[in-house]
Amino acid sequence: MSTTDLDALAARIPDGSRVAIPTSRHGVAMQATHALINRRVRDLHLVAVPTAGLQVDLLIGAGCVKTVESAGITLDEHGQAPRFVAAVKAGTINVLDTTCPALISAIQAGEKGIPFMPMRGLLGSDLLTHRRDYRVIDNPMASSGDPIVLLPAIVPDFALFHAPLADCHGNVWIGKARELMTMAHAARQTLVSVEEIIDTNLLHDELRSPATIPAPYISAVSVCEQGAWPLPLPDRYAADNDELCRYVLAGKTDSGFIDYLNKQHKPPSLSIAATA
Amino acid sequence: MSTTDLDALAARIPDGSRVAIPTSRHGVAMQATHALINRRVRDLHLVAVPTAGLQVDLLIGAGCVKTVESAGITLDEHGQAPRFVAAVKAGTINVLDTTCPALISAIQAGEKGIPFMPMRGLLGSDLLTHRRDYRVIDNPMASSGDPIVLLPAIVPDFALFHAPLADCHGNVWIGKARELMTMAHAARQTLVSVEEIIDTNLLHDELRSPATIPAPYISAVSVCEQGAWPLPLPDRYAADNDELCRYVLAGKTDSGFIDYLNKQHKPPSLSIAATA
Amino acid sequence: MTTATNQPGFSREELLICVIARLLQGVDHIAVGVSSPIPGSAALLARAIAPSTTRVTVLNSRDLQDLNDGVSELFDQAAQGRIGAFFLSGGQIDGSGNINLVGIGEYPKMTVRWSGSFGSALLYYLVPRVILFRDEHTRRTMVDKVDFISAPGRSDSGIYRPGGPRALVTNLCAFRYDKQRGRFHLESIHPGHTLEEVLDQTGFEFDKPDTIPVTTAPEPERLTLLRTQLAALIADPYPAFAERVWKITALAR
Amino acid sequence: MTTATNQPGFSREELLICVIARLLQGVDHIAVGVSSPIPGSAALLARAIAPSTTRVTVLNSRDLQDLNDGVSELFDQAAQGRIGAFFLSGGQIDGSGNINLVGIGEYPKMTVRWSGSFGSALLYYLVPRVILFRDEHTRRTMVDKVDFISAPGRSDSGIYRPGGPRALVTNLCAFRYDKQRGRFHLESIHPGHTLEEVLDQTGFEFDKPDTIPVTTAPEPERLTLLRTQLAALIADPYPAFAERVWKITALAR
Repeated sequence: MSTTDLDALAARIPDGSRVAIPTSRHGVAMQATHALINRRVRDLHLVAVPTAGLQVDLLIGAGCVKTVESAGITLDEHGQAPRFVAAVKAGTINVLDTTCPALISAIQAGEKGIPFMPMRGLLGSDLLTHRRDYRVIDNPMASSGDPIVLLPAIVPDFALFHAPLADCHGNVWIGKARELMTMAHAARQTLVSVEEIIDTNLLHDELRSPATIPAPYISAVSVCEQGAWPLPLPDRYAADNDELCRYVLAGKTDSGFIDYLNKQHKPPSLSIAATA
Repeated sequence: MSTTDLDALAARIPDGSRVAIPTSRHGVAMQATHALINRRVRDLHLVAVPTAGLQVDLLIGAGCVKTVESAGITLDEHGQAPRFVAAVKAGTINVLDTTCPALISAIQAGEKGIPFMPMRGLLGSDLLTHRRDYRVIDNPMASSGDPIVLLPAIVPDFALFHAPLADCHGNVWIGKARELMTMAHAARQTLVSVEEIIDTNLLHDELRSPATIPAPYISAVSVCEQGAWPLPLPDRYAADNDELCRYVLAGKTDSGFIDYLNKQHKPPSLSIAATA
Repeated sequence: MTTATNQPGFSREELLICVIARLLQGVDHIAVGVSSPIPGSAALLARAIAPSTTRVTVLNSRDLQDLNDGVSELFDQAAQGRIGAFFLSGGQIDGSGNINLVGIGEYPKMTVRWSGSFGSALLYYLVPRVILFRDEHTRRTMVDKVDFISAPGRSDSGIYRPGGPRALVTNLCAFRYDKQRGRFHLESIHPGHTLEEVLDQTGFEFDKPDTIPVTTAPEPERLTLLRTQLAALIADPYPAFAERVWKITALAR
Repeated sequence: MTTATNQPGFSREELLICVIARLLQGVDHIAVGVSSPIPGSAALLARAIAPSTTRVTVLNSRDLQDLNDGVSELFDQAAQGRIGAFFLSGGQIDGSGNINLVGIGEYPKMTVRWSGSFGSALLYYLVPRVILFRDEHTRRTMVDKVDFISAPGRSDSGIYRPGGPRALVTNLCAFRYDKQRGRFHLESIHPGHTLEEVLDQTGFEFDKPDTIPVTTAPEPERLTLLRTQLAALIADPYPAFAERVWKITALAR
């Protein structure tokens, strides 16, 4: 594990990487995403675990994405993700649609080093029709025919997210967002931005240890205050709805989006601190 | 959830139940086990997740067990579990031998409500030969023949364990012993003894929440100080090796075992407190 | 356009909440997805009038859920049979109960694209009582055949499917889902609306009785319950909704 | 019975530790199960002389592991290829590398019953470098054919098996495992022991070179390392062992 700045963190992700990212509520590495966009990464295969929003929309709009695999791309109460919708209509990205539990199960299969995980549901849906990588078998545990879907394991090249806390040993504390642990276990490398780094050992902290990702899973950590802004970080800060409204407005058009991207994007509290 | 005494807790487990229990290191409900023995429970199907020791040995010796499913029954540095070994030789219990990851995976399948979980390994072992409930299929994700074992899900009637802490709402904090969470999720009912009950909401405690089993999974909680004694409770107390040595000695013979069972079994510190 | 002949003593939202609450009777554990204020309020009402063991989980709320094991927990609970009722909707819903959350046109390059299927392709199969709710009942939403099946209304025999649609509630009426026939059956039309309007706005065929009842108005004691005890509770997960419908803001914590 | 002609400058344990440490060269992550003081010490020695990225996990130790996700984590790591070396043993080990941790006699009502197979039926298949270690080399433990296969030494082609036995180290000698032939090949005999003794105490056939080397004695600098820096570290997971071999007790925390 090494501590590094956001640009160096972003530089670790080569073009064409398969990158797992969390839902908008559970700690999105938004500032690291801007660093990725700045370095003009291309052809990413994004795996939303299991849904995503602003982060994917920015990356799509900036031309960084080849494929997005998700159960839902949405700006939640702010509506549709405009660049995602535009790209789908234009046919410029490849969309792998699925359902939330299928994505989670596939990542759990990656975590467990098994080739697939079965899941109930999906049969007779067009999701299944369009997923050539999913398989249907007869449940071998049943006495008579009982078709069930098998999902191939997902082993992302990277997991990328933002967490409240890391320690000086490279352990990362995630709180209740359990799927961050699953993602880190499943991915070949995990890159994390955090609000702060503390000088202790989280694994020896009886209270924090159960929600701590041990350092061996973590390839690099960057400190970035309000790193999820304008998305929320659980138990730390809420979404910045004004900023999200600004984005929705800007994202409606290609030129509005480009203007938005070219502006400085800093949380207001940090801008104030910097000015003062 | 209801708070109850150990006898009432034990009374909830009918004869013939399938009961999941943790390893000796992760919080065994030893005092509740004595209550089970006292109520003369019979024909238990114990599922060690994934190994067990003293608890299973006592239950076997007391004639409570029909089947034990595990990857290992051992008193660790105190050697073989004497009543288990005697019962195997006498053919008085049914042993379902397996390997640790198979048991964990099967419980995880129970947690996920899926009929099976695949696992690498096991092929060509006599474990597999003797497990008629395990199936081998050709991995449907592979292009050519690739046999893989499928383990049927385990849905225990009960999970029974000891934890450091519960709250007045019935939430139970387990610390790092993650498989207790898995067991509680998988089991139809979960019965827990705890060191203490606190007057707060563990789910609203940012630090404890990630390792808290929510109350809806918990059927009953009993307060029992040193409830794992003479086994250890992580971060609370170590094993009582003197007591374990006494047990090993007693367990060597049928009569020694009966004498041991008939004695009062209280942690020394509590005996002292009671005398003082 | 319809005109109510006299002013009812309840709002449209209150009516829908009460209609849905009746569909939830006897359910032990009702789970509610994000951004679902009317179903969420109905679930809380159902809990308030039900035995004390009834439980409501509202995703992403602070006080109305006890999920703490990441995104998978809700789905695992559903697969285990731990969830008795859930709510789904659709950009399109068709007469077979198929729902479409993906878009309009030919997949994948669709002319209209929505967010995606979320958990529907598991929950619709496994939760015993799924209530379909859509506040916009038009030929755009209630179609003969969905353009994309996020999850089907019915499955072939031999497919493991303990769950499925129980009812479809819209701003115009309430349908019961006939599992055997795989079709909707019109149960009642909401006060102020007509069969003509329903037929006009529905793109699919459905069964109906000879005489179609008017949807039962909210029970007065339930209305009182909603407006007194429950409004503040509902304001926790749905502040904007509670503010609009009952002019109430969430209790300070 | 053999007699050492002159007193060696090292203990039996130190010799075995150094033999095993040599087998661990180049492994990034070495994991050690419970109650394995000699393999555990070897792993720590291997780490001390290896690049700084080498990692050792000792199960159930406080400071020598960073597993915190329950019992499954180690096995998941092995299945993912995150563990390079592990140690197994057996109540019986046979000439094909099959190990038996279950018992002697006909299963299930065996005449001798051991604890069980633990994680062997996954780890033996998936960890690339499994070192078999057994401190008792007799015809009771080194058998022609095990009574029960907890995990086989070799699998048919077509079976996914990235891992398996690399070597068998006993109190008498060290074998290399020939994966192609599925047999052990005698590499060296420990100082003070003879081929005659090995043949006498081994129940299985094995390959051997014409001249059999004596096992290399512990490298002086490694002996020093063990006795100075490492003994206190080893005393953390294995206090009784460190006390017996080096008269050292664990550092206070």
